[in-house]
Amino acid sequence: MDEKRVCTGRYFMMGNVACAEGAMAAGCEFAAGYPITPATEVANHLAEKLPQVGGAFFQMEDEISSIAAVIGASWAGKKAMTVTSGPGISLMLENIGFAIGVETPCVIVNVQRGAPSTGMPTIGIQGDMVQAKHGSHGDYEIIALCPSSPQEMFEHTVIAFNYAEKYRTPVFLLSDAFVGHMREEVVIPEADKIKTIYRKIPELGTDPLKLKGFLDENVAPMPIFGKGFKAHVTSSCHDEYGKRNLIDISALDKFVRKLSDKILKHKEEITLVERDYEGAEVVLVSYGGVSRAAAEAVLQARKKGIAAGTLRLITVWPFPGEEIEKMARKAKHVIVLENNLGQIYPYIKAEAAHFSEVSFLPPKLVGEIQDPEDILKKIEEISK
Amino acid sequence: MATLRIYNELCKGAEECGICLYVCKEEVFQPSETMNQKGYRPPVIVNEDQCTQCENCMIFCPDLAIVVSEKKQKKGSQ
Amino acid sequence: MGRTEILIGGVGGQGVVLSGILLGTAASLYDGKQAVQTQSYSSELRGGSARAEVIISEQRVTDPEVRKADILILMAEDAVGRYLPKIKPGGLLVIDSDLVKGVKPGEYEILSVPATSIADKEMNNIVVANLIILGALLKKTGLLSIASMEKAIEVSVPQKAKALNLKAFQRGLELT
Amino acid sequence: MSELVHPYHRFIRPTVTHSSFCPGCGDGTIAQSILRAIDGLDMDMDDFVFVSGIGCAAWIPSPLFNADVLHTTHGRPIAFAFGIKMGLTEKKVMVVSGDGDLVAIGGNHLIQNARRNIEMVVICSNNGIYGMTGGQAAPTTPMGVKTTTTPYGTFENVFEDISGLVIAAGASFVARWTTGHPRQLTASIKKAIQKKGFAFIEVISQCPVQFGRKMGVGNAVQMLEDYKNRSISIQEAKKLSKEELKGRIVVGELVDLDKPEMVEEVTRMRKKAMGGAEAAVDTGRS
Repeated sequence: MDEKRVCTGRYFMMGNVACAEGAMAAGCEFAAGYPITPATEVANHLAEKLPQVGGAFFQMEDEISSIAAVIGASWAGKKAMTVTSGPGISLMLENIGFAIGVETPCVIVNVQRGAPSTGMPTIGIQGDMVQAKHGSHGDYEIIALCPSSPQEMFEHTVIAFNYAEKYRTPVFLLSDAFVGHMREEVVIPEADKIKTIYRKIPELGTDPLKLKGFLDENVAPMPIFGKGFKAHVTSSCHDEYGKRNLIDISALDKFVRKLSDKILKHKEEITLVERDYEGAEVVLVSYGGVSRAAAEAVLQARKKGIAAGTLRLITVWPFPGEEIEKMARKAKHVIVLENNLGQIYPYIKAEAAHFSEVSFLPPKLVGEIQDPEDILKKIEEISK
Repeated sequence: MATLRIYNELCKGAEECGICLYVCKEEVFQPSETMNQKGYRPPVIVNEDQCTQCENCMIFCPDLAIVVSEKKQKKGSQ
Repeated sequence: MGRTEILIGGVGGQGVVLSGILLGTAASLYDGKQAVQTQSYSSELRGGSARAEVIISEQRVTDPEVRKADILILMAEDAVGRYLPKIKPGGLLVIDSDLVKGVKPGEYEILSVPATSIADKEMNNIVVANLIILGALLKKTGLLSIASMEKAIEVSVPQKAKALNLKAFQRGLELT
Repeated sequence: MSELVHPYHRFIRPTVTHSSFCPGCGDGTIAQSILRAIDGLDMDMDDFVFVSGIGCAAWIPSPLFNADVLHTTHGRPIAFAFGIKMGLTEKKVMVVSGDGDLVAIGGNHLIQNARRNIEMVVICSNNGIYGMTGGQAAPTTPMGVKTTTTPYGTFENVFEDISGLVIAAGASFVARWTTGHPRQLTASIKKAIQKKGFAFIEVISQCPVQFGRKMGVGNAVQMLEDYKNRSISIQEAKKLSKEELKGRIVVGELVDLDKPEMVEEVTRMRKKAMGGAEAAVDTGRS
């Protein structure tokens, strides 16, 4: 990896800047976006740093063209990303579906803000969690990571690129204004300590007629443009050769299933969680910035002799149902914490409710992560 | 060597399309009753010797269904 | 061991967020401590409300929100109503006494700093009032070492503004 | 006796057995004009990446052309092409789509990329109707015409001069032809491919099924005859008044100029960035 890309050192760095540094370290070559609070610092920093290593950030005419350009650049063989917030994601959704349909590696950073609609731009909420999974039309699986600190904004961005390249899929980094604008110590390791993955491409010279570039659960090598693969890339229903088929239902079935199965088959290696619930009767399940309040509450509860623990979802999508079940089998009570009115709660409840009591503790004010004191009260109440 | 070739299976019919008949000044083509597999009736070449190899039929054909042999020599003194 | 929660409230353009960054940078990079700084501001770049939060701790900061401020810095009258309820009983309230007039005595100690007028008269630039306040705060509390803060100013402030900011900070140290 | 072989069949994707256009559709003529231009420049399909949107004309390169082809979402092909060109600067990127795709839903991408003057060729098949979805009114449908979505006649002003819009936006090459001018069209496509800049070609093209028949203009042949009668070269048109030009189709190369091109400008910017940039903003680096 190019040393120039990795800004090795110890910093007091903003989450959004750390995200941009993560993209640099991961090998990002192309970024496109449209200005939006609270995501702009990522774009600003990429605009400065990418050209220094031969890349560039492009300010497009809107978010629709931003994601389109990113997908185009990815098919041109570049590691590519876009960054925006909720309103921008809403505009991007059709083309995100396109990226899934033609299996395009790319990273989409969503620094979530007060929503719905134009909402409150500088306040971070976890309001777009389900949008990431279900926003574009049709059945599909997506990968989404939820950083809780500037350090993780760096690390998760690297992981997001690696997942995108490995599984040939768009990967979401679901941050929010709170974590994106948070400053904290960020340690960027030396270049050779950062693992980067690049997509597989077919062997040069492969007969285009024999090239199976799509719909493989084990991830088909990507017939990127400019290499003589004569790739026909259409998000309309197609077969493993890329050939369009708009007639046979069985072709559609294969199209839908293979795209999803490509992610689901690798769910175990994709899933990242933090488990700290050994022997716990009450387990707090959370993700992103909220998980830090959960960790504090559990610390306090344990001091009071309560067997409490945490399960933190680092990848919220694909939904780690097995992890929830494993946890719920051991716990008596599960408390779900999110900085929203309960978006992932139904998914968690569906997996956990067979084995334990499940409840949701909403934030006092949406936009402010739960006060550890309030969480502690809830834990005490439940464990009485 | 032939001057003209019609790919009958590519053709979408002298009646439905008919552009070749329209652009040929020498009336080289004529509608025909013979159907191709798609149900279209490609034209037939009736006056091949009248062909000036102007290539209009080939160039206009939306279905790449006509080919005209390359001009070897200009016909007459034109 | 101790966890110090600092909340800074003011209006956009007063360097509220920069103050938070300076405290966090000094603590985290130069004072051997851990720090988290967060912020929020309204959409207008100048004159809207601005808030910065800093938590300084000997250990890793888990909960990153200021719940009850050990130190509340108010730089504008507008911020009083919004943030005064957030101060911890027995906490330290630092005010820019030129701009904040409506604070009544309460369950807190008040450190009153005429920062804006000093900045205006002595530095000819009211923009560095925040540095004067930080100087006064550090002198009063010993929260962070002066050397750490000076280094933080060195790395965080644009080259051409460094001297002025350092001067303002040092002027603050002479107060109280 | 050896049989004649069509010189452009070698450019067609081997898995494609026939074009997907209706009989007499002008899109096929445009397709051949593109292939003839590529052949005429002695270029290879591997020198190109084709991008199309949604609509009948989008099927010109996809799947017809045996090349790298990205068949994108409705209205967005130019935006996708932007990313491809920035990633593969040495390749020729050509967008082929219809008026509904490029001008109606995707109008802003057309305007903004013409302004950027990014090197790419955009070929717009303008048939004045939404053909694929069954003959709905387009911004290019003449006023008063009955379509499936305007059963009482269209009540919107028609978009008369797409090329004029692209010129105003800043493209460095703009031409307009009809499908009755395949030779001229090919010559302009050749120029467009070689142009350092945004090259836009509007082709007035017949949709005999959804436009001609329903509007009483007639079949493909009658539409071509109509184009022939109404076409006037830009040189001739300059001599006429606006009134006199009413209903005429002004054809020819409307603009061909040299101005800064975006890919080159980006390369210049990178050089500047690599030559010693100032310290990064707000990293708080120690």
